[in-house]
Amino acid sequence: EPAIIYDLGGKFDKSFNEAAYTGAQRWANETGGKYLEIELSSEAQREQALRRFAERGANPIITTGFAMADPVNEVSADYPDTTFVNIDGWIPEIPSNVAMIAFEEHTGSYLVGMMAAMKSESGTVGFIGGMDVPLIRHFGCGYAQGVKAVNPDATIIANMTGTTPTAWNDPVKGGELAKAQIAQGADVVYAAAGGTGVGVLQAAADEGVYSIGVDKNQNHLHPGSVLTSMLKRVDVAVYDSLKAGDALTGGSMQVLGLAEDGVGYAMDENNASLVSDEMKAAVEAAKAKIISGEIEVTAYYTNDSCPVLDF
Amino acid sequence: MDRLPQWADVFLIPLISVLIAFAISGLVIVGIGEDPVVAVQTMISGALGSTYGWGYTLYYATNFIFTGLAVSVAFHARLFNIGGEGQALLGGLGVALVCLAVDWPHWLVALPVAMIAGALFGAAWAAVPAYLQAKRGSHIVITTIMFNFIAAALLNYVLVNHLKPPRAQDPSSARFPSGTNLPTFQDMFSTAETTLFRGAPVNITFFIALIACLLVWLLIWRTKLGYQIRSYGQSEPAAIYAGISPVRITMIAMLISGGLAGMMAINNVMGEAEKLVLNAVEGAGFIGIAVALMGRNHPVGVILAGFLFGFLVQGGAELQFTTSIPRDLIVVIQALVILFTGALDNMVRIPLAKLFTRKGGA
Amino acid sequence: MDLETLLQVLDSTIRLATPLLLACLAGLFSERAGIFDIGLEGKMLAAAFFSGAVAYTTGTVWLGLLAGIAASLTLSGIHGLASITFRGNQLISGVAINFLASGMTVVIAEDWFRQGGRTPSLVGDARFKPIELPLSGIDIPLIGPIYTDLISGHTILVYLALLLVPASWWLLYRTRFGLRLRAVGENPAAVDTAGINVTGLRFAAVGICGVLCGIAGAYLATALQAGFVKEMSAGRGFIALAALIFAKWRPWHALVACLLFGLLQALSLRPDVVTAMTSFDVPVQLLDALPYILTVVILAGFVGKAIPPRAGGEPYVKEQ
Amino acid sequence: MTAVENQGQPSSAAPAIELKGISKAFGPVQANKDISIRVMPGTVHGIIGENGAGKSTLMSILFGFYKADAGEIFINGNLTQIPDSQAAISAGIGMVFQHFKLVQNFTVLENVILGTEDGAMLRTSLSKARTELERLSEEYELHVDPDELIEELSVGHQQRVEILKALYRKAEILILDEPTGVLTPAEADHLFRILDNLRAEGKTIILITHKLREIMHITDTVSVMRRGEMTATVKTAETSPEELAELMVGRKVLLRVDKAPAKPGKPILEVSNLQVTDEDGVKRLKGIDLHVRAGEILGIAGVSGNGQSALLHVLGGVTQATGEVKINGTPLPLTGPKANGRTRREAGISHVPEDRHREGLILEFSAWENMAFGYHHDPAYQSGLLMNNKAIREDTVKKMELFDVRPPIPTISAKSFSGGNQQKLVLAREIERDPDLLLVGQPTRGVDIGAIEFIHQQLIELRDSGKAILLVSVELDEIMSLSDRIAVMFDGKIMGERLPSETNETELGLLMAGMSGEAA
Ligand SMILES: Nc1ncnc2c1ncn2[C@@H]1O[C@H](COP(=O)(O)OP(=O)(O)OP(=O)(O)O)[C@@H](O)[C@H]1O
Ligand SMILES: Nc1ncnc2c1ncn2[C@@H]1O[C@H](COP(=O)(O)OP(=O)(O)OP(=O)(O)O)[C@@H](O)[C@H]1O
Ligand SMILES: [Mg+2]
Ligand SMILES: [Mg+2]
Repeated sequence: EPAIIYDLGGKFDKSFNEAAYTGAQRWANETGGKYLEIELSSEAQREQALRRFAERGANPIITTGFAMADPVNEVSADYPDTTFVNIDGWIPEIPSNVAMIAFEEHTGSYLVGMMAAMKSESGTVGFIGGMDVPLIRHFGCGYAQGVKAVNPDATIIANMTGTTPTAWNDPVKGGELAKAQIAQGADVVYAAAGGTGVGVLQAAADEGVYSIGVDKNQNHLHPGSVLTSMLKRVDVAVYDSLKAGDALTGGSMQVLGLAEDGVGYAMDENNASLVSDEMKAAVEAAKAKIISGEIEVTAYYTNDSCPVLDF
Repeated sequence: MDRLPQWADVFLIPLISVLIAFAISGLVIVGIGEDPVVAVQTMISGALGSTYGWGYTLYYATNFIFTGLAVSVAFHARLFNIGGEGQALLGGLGVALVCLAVDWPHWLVALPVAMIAGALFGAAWAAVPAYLQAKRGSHIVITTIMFNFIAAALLNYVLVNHLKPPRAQDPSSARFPSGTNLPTFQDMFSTAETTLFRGAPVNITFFIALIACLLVWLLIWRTKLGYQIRSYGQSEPAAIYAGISPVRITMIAMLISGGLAGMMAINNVMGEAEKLVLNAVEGAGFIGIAVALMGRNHPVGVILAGFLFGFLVQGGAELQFTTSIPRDLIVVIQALVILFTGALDNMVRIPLAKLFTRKGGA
Repeated sequence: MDLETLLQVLDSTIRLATPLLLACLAGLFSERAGIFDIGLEGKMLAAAFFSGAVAYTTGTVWLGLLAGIAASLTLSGIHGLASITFRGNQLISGVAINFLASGMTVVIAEDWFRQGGRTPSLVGDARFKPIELPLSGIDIPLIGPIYTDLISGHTILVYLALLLVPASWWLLYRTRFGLRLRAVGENPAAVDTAGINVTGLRFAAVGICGVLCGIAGAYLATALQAGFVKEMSAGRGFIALAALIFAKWRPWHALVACLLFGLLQALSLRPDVVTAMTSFDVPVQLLDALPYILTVVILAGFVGKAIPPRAGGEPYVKEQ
Repeated sequence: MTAVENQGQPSSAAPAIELKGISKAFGPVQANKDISIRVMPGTVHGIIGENGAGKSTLMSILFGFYKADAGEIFINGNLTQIPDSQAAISAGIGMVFQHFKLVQNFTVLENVILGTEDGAMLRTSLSKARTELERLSEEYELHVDPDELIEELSVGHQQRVEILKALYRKAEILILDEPTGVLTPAEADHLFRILDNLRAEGKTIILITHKLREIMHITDTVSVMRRGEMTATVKTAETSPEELAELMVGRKVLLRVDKAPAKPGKPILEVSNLQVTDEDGVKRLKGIDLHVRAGEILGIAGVSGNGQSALLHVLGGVTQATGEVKINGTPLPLTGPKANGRTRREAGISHVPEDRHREGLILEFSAWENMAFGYHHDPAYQSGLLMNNKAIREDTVKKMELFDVRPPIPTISAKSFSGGNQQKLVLAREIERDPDLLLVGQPTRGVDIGAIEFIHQQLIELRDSGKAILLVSVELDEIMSLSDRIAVMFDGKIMGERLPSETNETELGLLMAGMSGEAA
C-alpha cells in the first residue's frame, strides 16, 4: 500500500499539493488501488509522518515539497526496503531507495511569461511568489525571461509572500500583493504561491485583470480572468510513481521538462477566448525551440541570480 | 464559601473536569459522523500500543513537562507566564547556536552546554516582561503574549537570514554535528535481537525532565527561595511584611520559569529535529498552561498531566493516520480540557462543595 | 514616494486595518466592562469560518454574516459563563477559546467541505463587494484620486467599521448604557450599590464584543477574502489587543492605533516602498513584530501610561 | 440610665425602619445573629460595636447589598423585600459606605446620576442633575464642583458626593457607616451640621461609629452590637459613655492586668522626625518623635487612620520613610532595598502586624510553615541548601504548646484556626524570638476574653524580661491597662504623652480627637 505525504498547505491548496492528490486519485480510480495519505500541519511532523508510514510497511512513500527532502534523506536509511519519492527537493547524495523528481519550472514559466507579455496592454506584468526560496525564484526567473523575449521593454513587478511556509497558505496577503501590483499597472499577474495564489487570482478577477495559475490547471477558478496556468505535472509524477509501485527504484534524480510534458501551459474552454491563435502559435514555436535547444532559458540555480530580474 | 476536602480539590475536581471535557469531545466526534469508541481505541493503541507509540507519547510528554513546570513555577509566585511559547523558541535558538558553534566531540560534552544555553535564552526572553511587571507594573500576561509574537518574528529573521545554509530552500538551520546527537530510547533500550522505540524521538531528555521535576519540587517545597516564592504568590502584603522583596521574587520566578521553558529545546531541537526549524515549539508553551493547571502546579501533577497531553497529541496524530478524524480534533480536546479544568473550575466546584457540605451536615 | 504609491499603501492599510478595528472595538467594550478578553482571535476565527461556510452554502453573504456573528456570540457566551457567572480566570478562558476556535473550525470545515479545513471559494452574492461611492472617478487633482482610490471602493463592512468608531464613542460617553458600562469596569461595587445589575451589564458588554468580533471574522472570509482558510485570523486578534492597549481603551485612539498597525501590515507587503523610504533593507520580520514591540513600549509606561480599567480581569465577588 | 428594650418604644408613629430577626453568615462566620431594631422617623440612630461586630453587614443587608439568611425588613411599617440596592433606593434608603462606592475616574455629576439616569441619553440627566445638585449644595452646605473627577477630590469631599448621591435619589433614610473615621475634626463638625439639617428636614439617619463622643453629640437613640448580636438599644439622653462602653465590650469591670511597676532601662528605640508619604501623596506621618526603653511598654492610642499603621509599617520595614530611627543606638535604614522586614528582624525587632490575615499569616500555609514566616533565614531552620522542615515542625510544636494554640497540630492550615488561635500563632512566632523590641498592632482584635488575658500576660512577661514593647491599639482599655506610658496619635502626629496613672479615658479621648489635653 503506497502513501502520500502532502506538504503544509494541504491537499486542497488548488495548486501544488492538489496536483499530487489529483494524480493519486487518478491512479486509485484506474487501478482500484488504495493509498494512505496525510496532510502535514507543522514543520515538526515531517519525520514522524515518514516513520509512521514506513513502520506500517507503506511502499512507496511519496512526499511533496522540497522541505521533505531532508527528512526523507534521514529516514530512508532506517528503512532500506521502502522506496521514498520526493518531488521538488534536492539532496546532495541520493540514497538508493530514494527517487527524486524535479521539474524544469523555468521553461514552463517562460512560456506563460510570453503569453503574459503578449496579453498585457500596459507593458507591466506581475509575479507573486510564495515562500522566498530559490525554487520560486526559479519560477520567476523563467517567467521574466519569457516576458522579455516578447517585449524587452516590459516591466516585471515581482513580490514574495513571505519567508516561512505560511507563505504558501496566505491568500489574504496574496490578494493584497496582487492589488498592489495591479495598482502599479500590472495587468497580468502570475502566482507561483501554492494556496496563496487563490487570493492572487481572486484579486485579479475582482480588479478585472488577468492572472496566471500555477502547478495545476487553475483556469476554471475564474473563467475569463485566468489567462492560463503553468502546468507542473506533479499529478503525472505521482501517478507514475504509484503505477510503478514496488518496482520503483531510487538513487537518482529525474527531471521533467517540456519534452516530457512535465511542464507546460494549460488550455481549455475557460481560457480559449483569452488566448488568440497568434499567441498560441508563438508559444508553441518557442516550446519547440526550447526542446531543441535553440532557445536557452537560464535557470536561476545556475548562479543564484536571474539575468533579467532582481528579486 | 463551602470548603472541600483536599483530596477532592486535588483529584476529584480535575478528574470530573477532564471527564466532562472528554464527554463533550466524544459528542464532537459523533457530530462529525465518526465513532468515538473507535477513536479512543485508535488513540490508545497508537499512543500506548507499541514502544514506537510510547516513544512519541513520552517525547511529547517531555516537552509538556518542561513547559508545564515553567508555567507552574511562575504560578507559585502568582505570575501568569503565557510566554512559554516564545521562551521555548528562544531556548531553541540558544541550543542551536551551541550545537552549531563547534564540532562537538561527544553529546555528553555538548548537552550541558546546550542546556545552559537553552535555559539562558529562555530566561532572557522572560526577563524583560518580568522586569516590566516588577518595576513598572506592566501586566505580565499581555507582555508575555507580545513577546511570543516578537520571538516568532525574531526566530524567523535569524533562521532565514543567518542560520539557513546557503542554497537551502526551507528556513531551517544546518543539521547539528553528530557529536550533538542525543541517545534515543532506541539507542538505550534496544537489544541485539529486538529494536525497541524504533525511530521514535524520545531521548535522554525525558530523564532530564524528570530530574527537573524533582529539582522544581525541591526548589518550591524544600528551599528558602521556594518558600519565598510561595509566600509572595499567596500574599504580597504578607511577603513584604516578612521582608521578601516582590521585585526580586518576580524576577527570579520568571527567570526560572523562562529557563525551564527554554530547556525544552534540548528535547525538540537537539533531541528530535537535530536542527532548528521554524515553529519548533508547536504550541507546547500554551499546552504547558493546561498541564500546570491540571497538575495543580505540583511536579507530580505536571508529570501526569504532561503524560495525558502527550498521549492526546500522539493519539491524535494516529487518528489522522487511520481514521478520517482530523488531527485538529486534539486541539479541540485540549481546549476543552483547559476550559473545564481552568476557567470553569467553579462550575464543578460549587455543586461539589454543596454536595460535601450536605453530606457533612447530615 | 509618489501619490499613487502612497494611495495604494493607504488603500491597503484601510482594508487591513478594518478587521483590527472591529476586533479592537470588540475588546474595548468587553474590557471597559472589566472583562479581559484574549479570546478575540478565536472569536474572529470562528466567525470567519461560519460566515464563509454559510455564505457558501446559502449563496447569501448576509446570512453568512449572521452565522459568523452567531458563532462569535456563542464563544462570548462561554467566556461570559466562565468569567462572570462562574468567576473563573478570564485569561485562561480566553486561551481555551482560542484553542477551541482553532481546532473546531478545522474539524467542522473538514467534515463539512472535505477540503483540508477550508471552505470553497465564494462567488457572486456570497461575498461582500466593493462599493463605488457616488462621484467616484471625478477629475479633481489630488482630491479626485484620494476620493476615488482611497475613500471609495471598499466593502460595506469597512464603512461600517469606520462608522462604529464614533458610534462606540457616542454609546460609551453619551448614553446611560455607556456610563454604566464604563462604571462597571472601574468599580462594580459602585454600580451594584447604585441598583444596577452587574452581571447583566457585563454580559451585555461581552455580547457586544461577540457581535463585533463576528463582523471582524466575517470581513476576513467574505470581504477581504473569498472563503475561509485555516488559521486565517493569523494573529489579528492579538494585534487588536495590542492596539487596544495602545489606544488606552478609547474609541478614537483605537482608530488611530488600528490604522497604524494596519499601515505596518500594509508596508510589510511592500518591501519596495519601505526600502525606498528608509533607504536600507528593513527586514519584513521587524515590520511584523513592530505592533507588538510598540505595545510593550506603551505598556512599559515610557510613552504615557496605559491604565487599564481598574476592575479589569477580576471577577466581581460580593461575598466569599 | 436604663437600657430600654427596643420593643418597649411607644408605637405612636410607625418606625421608619424596623428589622426583625436578621441573620447573616459568611461561610463559618456568623456576622449577624437574629438582630431586631427599630428606628423612628426624624431621628438619628447610632450603632456602635467592636470591629467585626457586624455593623456594616447589617446595614449592607438593609441596603440590599447583601441578602440576609433570615429576617424581615419593615419600612415605614410596611414589610419590604430588599433583594438588591435598587429596591432599597426605591424604598427611600441611601447609604454612605465605609469604603466609598464611587467611580474614581468619573466626575461628581456622573457618579451622582449613575443608576438614576433619566432616559437613555445622558445629556438631559446631566443638566437636570447639575441644577438639582446646585440646589442640594445650597440647602445642605454640601459644596462640590460637579465637574471634578472623584480621584481629584479629598476624602471629605468624596463623602459629600456620597451624601449627595443619596439625596439626589430622594433618600428619606440615610445610613452612614463610620463617616468620621476618615475626616478631619473640622470636616467631621461640618458633617454633623449637615446631619442636623437633614434631621430637621424630617429625614431618618443611621450612624455607625466607634466614637462615643459623636454618639453622645448627635444621636437620639443608640444600639450596641457585639459579636454579631444586638446587645441593647438605649436613648442617648439616658445613657453615658461609660455605660455604652460596657455594653460594647460586654463586661462590667474593665479588665485590669496585674503588673508590677516598670523598671525601664536604656532606650532601645529612638525615633526622631519620622515622616511618611503614601503612594497617593498623602502625608501619613508628619514628624514623629518618640522613644521606648528596655522593660517598658509604650502604648499608642488613637482613632484608626491617624498614622499608627504607618508607624508600625515603617518600624517593621514594610514602608519607606524619612527621618531617623535608632535601635540600640544604631540607625536603621529607612529607604532603599535595605529597609525591609528582614534587616529589621536581624536588628532585633519583632513585629506582630495589625492585620494578621493580610500580613501576619499566609492563610493557605500550615501552622508550621507560618512559624518560619519572616524567619525563614534562621540558620536553625536550614540544613544545607534545603530548609530543615523537621526542625521547623518541632519548633512549632514547642511554641504552640507554650502559647496554648488549639488545636496544637502544626500541619493544619492557618485559615482553619479560629481568630484567637491565629493571633496566638503570630504572637508565639514573634515573642519567642526574644526580640529587643516588639512591635504589636491590635494584639487582641477579634480575640475572645480568655485569649486576651493570655496575650496580655505574655506581653507583660516580655516587658518584665527587659524588652521594649511598642503597642498600638484602638482599644483604650487595652492601652490603659498595658502601657507604662501612653502616646496619643492624631493626624500623623503625637498629640501628647501621658502616664496611665495620671490620665483618664476622657482626656485621652479628647487627645485622640485632636484637642489638646489642657482643655479637658
Ligand atoms: N464579604 C464578606 N465575606 C466574608 N466575611 C465577611 C464579609 N464581610 C464581612 N465579613 C465578616 O463578617 C463579620 C462582620 O463584619 P462587619 O464588616 O459587619 O463588621 P463591622 O462591625 O462593620 O466592623 P468594623 O467596625 O471593623 O467596620 C466579620 O467577621 C467579617 O470578617
Ligand atoms: N474551617 C475550619 N476547618 C477546620 N477546623 C476549624 C475550622 N474553623 C474552625 N476550626 C476549628 O474548630 C474549633 C472551633 O473554632 P471557632 O472558630 O468556633 O473557635 P472559637 O471558639 O471562636 O475560638 P477563638 O475563641 O479562639 O476564636 C477551633 O479549634 C478551630 O481550630
Ligand atoms: Mg464596618
Ligand atoms: Mg473566634
